[in-house]
Amino acid sequence: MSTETLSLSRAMNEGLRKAMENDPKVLVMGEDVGKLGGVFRVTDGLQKDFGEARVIDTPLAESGIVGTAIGLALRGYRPVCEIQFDGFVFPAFNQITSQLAKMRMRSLGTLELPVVIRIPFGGGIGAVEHHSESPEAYFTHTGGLRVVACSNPSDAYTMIQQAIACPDPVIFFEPKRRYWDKAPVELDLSAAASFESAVVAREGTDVTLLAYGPMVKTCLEAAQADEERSIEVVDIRSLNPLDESTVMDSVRRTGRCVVVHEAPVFNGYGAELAARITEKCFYHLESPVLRVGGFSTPYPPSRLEDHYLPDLDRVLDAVDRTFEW
Amino acid sequence: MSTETLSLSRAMNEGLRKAMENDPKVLVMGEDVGKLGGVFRVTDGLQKDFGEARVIDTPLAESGIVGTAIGLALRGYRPVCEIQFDGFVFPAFNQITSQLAKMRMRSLGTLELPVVIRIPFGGGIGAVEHHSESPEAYFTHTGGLRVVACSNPSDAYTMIQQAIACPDPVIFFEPKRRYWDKAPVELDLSAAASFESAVVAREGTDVTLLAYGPMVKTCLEAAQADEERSIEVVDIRSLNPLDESTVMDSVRRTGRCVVVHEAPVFNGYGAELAARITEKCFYHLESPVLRVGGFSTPYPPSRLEDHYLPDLDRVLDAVDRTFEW
Amino acid sequence: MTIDAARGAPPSTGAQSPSAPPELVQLLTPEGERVEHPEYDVELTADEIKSLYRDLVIVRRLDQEALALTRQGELGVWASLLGQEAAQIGSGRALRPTDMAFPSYREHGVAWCRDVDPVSVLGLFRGVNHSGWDPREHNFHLYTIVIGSQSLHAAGYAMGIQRDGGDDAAIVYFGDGATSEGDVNESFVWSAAQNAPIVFFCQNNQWAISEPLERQSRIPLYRRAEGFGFPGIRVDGNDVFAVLAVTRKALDNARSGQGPTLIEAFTYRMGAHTTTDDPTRYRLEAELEAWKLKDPIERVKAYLVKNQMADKDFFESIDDEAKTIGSDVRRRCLELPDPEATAIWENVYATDHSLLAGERDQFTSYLGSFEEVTR
Amino acid sequence: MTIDAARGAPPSTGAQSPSAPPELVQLLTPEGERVEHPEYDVELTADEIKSLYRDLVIVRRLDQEALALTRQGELGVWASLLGQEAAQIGSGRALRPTDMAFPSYREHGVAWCRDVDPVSVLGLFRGVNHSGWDPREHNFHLYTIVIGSQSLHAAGYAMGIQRDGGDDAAIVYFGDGATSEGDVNESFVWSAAQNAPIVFFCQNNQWAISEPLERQSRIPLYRRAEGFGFPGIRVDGNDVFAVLAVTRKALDNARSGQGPTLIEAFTYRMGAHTTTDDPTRYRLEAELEAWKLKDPIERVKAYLVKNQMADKDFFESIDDEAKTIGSDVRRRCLELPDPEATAIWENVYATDHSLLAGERDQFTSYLGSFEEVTR
Ligand SMILES: Cc1ncc(C[n+]2csc(CCOP(=O)(O)OP(=O)(O)O)c2C)c(N)n1
Ligand SMILES: Cc1ncc(C[n+]2csc(CCOP(=O)(O)OP(=O)(O)O)c2C)c(N)n1
Ligand SMILES: [Mg+2]
Ligand SMILES: [Mg+2]
Repeated sequence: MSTETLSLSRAMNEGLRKAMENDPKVLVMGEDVGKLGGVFRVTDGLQKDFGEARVIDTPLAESGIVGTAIGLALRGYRPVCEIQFDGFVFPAFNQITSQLAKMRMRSLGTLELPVVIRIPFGGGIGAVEHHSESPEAYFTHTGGLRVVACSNPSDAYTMIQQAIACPDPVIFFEPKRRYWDKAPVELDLSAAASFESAVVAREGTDVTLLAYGPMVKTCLEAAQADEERSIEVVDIRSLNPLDESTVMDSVRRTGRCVVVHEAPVFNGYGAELAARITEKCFYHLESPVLRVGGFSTPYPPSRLEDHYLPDLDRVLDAVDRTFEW
Repeated sequence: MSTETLSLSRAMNEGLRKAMENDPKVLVMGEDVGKLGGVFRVTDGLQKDFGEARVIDTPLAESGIVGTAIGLALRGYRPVCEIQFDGFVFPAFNQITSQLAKMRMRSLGTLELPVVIRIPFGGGIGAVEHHSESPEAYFTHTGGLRVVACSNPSDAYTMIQQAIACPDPVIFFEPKRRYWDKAPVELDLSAAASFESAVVAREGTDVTLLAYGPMVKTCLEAAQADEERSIEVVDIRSLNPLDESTVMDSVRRTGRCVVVHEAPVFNGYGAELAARITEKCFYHLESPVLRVGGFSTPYPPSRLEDHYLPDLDRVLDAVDRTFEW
Repeated sequence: MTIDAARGAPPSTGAQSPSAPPELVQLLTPEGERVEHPEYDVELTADEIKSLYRDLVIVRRLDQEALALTRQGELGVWASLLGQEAAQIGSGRALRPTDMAFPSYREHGVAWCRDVDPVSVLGLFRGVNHSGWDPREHNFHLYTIVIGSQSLHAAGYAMGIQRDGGDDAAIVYFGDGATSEGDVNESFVWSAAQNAPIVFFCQNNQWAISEPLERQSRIPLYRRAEGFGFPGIRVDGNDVFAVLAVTRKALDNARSGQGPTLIEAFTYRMGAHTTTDDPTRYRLEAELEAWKLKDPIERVKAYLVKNQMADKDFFESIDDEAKTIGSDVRRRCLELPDPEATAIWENVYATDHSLLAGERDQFTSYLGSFEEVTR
Repeated sequence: MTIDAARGAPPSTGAQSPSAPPELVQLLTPEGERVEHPEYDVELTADEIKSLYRDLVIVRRLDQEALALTRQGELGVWASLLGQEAAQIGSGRALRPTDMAFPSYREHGVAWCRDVDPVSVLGLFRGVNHSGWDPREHNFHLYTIVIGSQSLHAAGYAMGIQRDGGDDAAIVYFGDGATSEGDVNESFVWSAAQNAPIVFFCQNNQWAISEPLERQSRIPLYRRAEGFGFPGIRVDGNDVFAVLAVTRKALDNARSGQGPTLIEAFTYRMGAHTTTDDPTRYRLEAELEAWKLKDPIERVKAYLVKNQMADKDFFESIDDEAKTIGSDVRRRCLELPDPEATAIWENVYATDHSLLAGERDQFTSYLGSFEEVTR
């Protein structure tokens, strides 16, 4: 076992590098992923080491990125596409929903589509519009896709490799504002949990916080800050499929639950969690599952994002409310 | 007051015609909407009567349909776009989510985007793939859009006119398999309920069925067929914004609720209804809000759609279960 | 409201008509005369020509069988290839087995050339599956209904060929209407920038459902390619010789590192768009009559007769064979089993998926509850 | 894994280089010599030239001010127009007030021509709003960051002009990279088919962030238009006279019912893509040096001097004015107030929206709860 302290973006980079070393069919493609190494430097140095045929600076056309990745997969490759920012995945939406997600099923299982679509997502970095979106619910509602989000360097390193090894298409969300967070990373994957599993990131007994991606850290901080209650934090990690047993176990133990994400609450992923948990844990719940998230508006100008994004106070306010029912 | 018996598709046609007569800025655009009158004949005869400048057979390019409609709206027009089938709205997804939905807000309210996007949606007509989708949740999760669905000829006639008159962009879902259903239509709009309101389509006391579009009829039939229980059916009509008071009133009265839609259950619109109702009516609920819908898979080949789509039996099975808690 | 005439009323005042005059590559006239072309030619033995003739007759027959099955309620819908046989057989026969073809939804003739069992083509239209063949086995991809999407798959596949080495090529089929979609144009961008070994095969059948070509373009479609920096060529799509020659050349260019070519096969959709369409609402009988004279099969027959390459017996035997194949396909179509309900959850993911497993189990026990009642 | 060299290693073996040789319309050489062009010319008085010079200097100064503000943390990010002043001023000054312009995110020079207060251009970059001007008041649309989207808005707007009559025109700005997006190509399709009064103004500044033009196209971009059936033309984008002449002509053609034109303004992005970019990672200093010699401002200055149209005093007064405007903008930028939290829910819908009202009220009382504690 060997560990190394890495930033999340560096851990992504090491994970990609490992995957490329292990399998010559793995390709990296996207806008500016080559010499520049991507706008977040996640692909830094890969083109230099693996060449232009495997690390492809693509035309500026997202539908094309996903569409040609599908074609490459049909020819036996394992493309890892980078969508430069969350807000730019929408031109590729048709290729993702109608083609990538459905092709295996449409082919009666004869075709395999091991395509990973990496999306740096979420706000909190003071960016201009379209650079802070949280579009995960569009994908979790789309059968045929696996949807995961990493929250820390260790998972970034591990989960990207698991996603690339997966024979199904994976939408891989990266918590943009955590790219610079550092933590020790275990470089040996052999003991790693499956990327389909949720993990209890912090144990507690009074209330469960459910989160993924950037909000896991926020929830951990909230749990830490709360001196009165014992707060459990579950890192969902895999949004589809959902690791129901880990989630339900926790809620059944605590009897209270708050779901936290940056995406708008209305019809967001939290709605599914709340509905499912209520159905599965009806008699265990002391209060309804509450949701803390972005508002049902377009993402605001960055000077307002501190209001828009859930923070420690808003999370704890919701925790308070679960005790007031 | 004058009523006329019309099919749903004919009622749509009459509603469009009225809107075009009342306002010379109203345009109809889409693939095959001209001479052919649309594949469902919803625009039948409009080009003949209003000319090619107002009823536009567009290039085969959905992003272009919505993108140019935005431009036409910026020049003072009120375009009504037809997307030929639900499965073909995805190429326009970027224009809808990042441009149409956000432009008013981005312009600090100086720009108005009175664009209606009509989408015949849902299955049950034995069609080939991509012709039976229920993509509403993608739009209800997108702030800036109004999302409505009509379920009967009368609402089709009324709601399309209200949608066209609305200064905001409206995603207008039409229940494809109900196009041929006939009913009396009140032609005078003056007494019509706002298209933002839900309506109690059938009164009952034991359990509330919530539905919209094609599933309203299914729920009414289920309610009718159940001789043991008194089932209330609420036609949601407006998915965003949701008429919470009508919905919550009903559930508080009955204490039980089943949500029915054709779309996949996972992160579907029913998730939002279930989560919201549970939060607002926690102590009124005798059992969790149950959801009946499509499965979390791509839409199956049509020979399997009777299994995939909620029907009377599956709705009543869920009703049964709400009494077993 | 009127449109200022001087500004050009949309969409009628295109600078140049997109469909006329059809300056195109032709090697066989509608009357069955062989003509020379300075750049394109093809040497064909009598057997080869007869084989092409056989293909043309069989795929037309299969098409008629499918139409009949649809009328009888055995298929939900059918997209007829009537009139486009030469475009499909000519291009399909130009392919090598290891080349990869990406069809839209009307390429039943190409499917035939790729040895796809005609019955498996019917599955989609009968509603028993979304596709009935293994695309890898035939190097013939799934039908793609969402217009234009497959063009990018083909471009990506061709990029894969480049990375593998060797001299395969990819070909992608789409219609005149499809040229308006962003995806088709992006596939031009990608293929040109990557110099990918791909042939874009556009069957310009003059109509996109009810819309004539003028709604999509004001110049001939083959010229679109120039703007992206690769050659475009218009071929008589009803002339199987010319289509074969032009496609072969384009494929060879792709193989030898010269990148993409756009072929516009100028043809005509003789039938309705699909069996649910009513073309009398939007087009004139006269147009149809004019195109009947350019029939892709008649001209080969005339050529064979004129050159005494085939006699009445031959033509009859082909008709008989087509009939036999047709009846066989009809019989096997009726035997196509409806899928089991549990097929809904199959093949969606390669590996186990807890959500789907849960749904499937719940539904199975729900179905079981009826049996209990019945018992 | 290697790529078979014979098949053309992507993406280097384009048939023709997309950036060279730049055969383009030029009316003023980098040295400030006036040259003739058989098709394009422009008559300008000394005052007009001085006015153009003033524009160029001011917008460069404003750009520098914005860069400084960004370095000081007053703006979150800035997309510099350095090097592209002539392309923007030349085209912006060719517009009539009633023409409508659709910018991308770098057209601060065009904004200047449309009388948009430079401070309101900063709002987006400072994060206080998504746009600070009323697009209807200036006939200058919002900045559009999602590459290419605005091209369809412009096409639709131009279709609206057709329906209204009159002789307005629309112009849309996008970059070289943007030409790969489906939307831009669809806007070509639409505008051609509808014969819409529109000018596509592509500032080819040679780079899309780190990607050189070769990643997008293997032939010069202006030629893309041919494929769609309308004229494309390349102009020296650093020559304000030529840009003005070419844009004016294209707009006039649009006005008179001749439909769209694509103008490729051949220029260079002298700075980083934005202030968060580091161009040393991907491009060579030498390229920058070469383009410095083609500076768009120096050549006008040289011309004015050579022709004794302006003296030292004039140049100093312009510099002073630019400085004054710059400081004023800086001062007012710092004064831009942060929006109220409730602005999150404002202007999302035109009329009341129960969901948003509920969220706003809940949030307001949540914020209020802190005040209670503080009191
Ligand atoms: C993205 C998308 N939009 C709309 C449709 C509906 N549709 C099916 S076929 C067709 C016309 C296609 O015309 P063309 O490309 O010329 O092909 P053809 O049918 O003539 O072979 C349309 C609009 C679709 N299948 N996909
Ligand atoms: C749809 C989309 N994809 C990606 C981006 C990220 N991005 C911003 S600018 C840019 C490059 C644009 O290049 P070009 O069109 O040449 O314009 P320039 O910046 O050079 O003016 C990219 C990839 C975006 N804004 N929108
Ligand atoms: Mg066609
Ligand atoms: Mg550029």
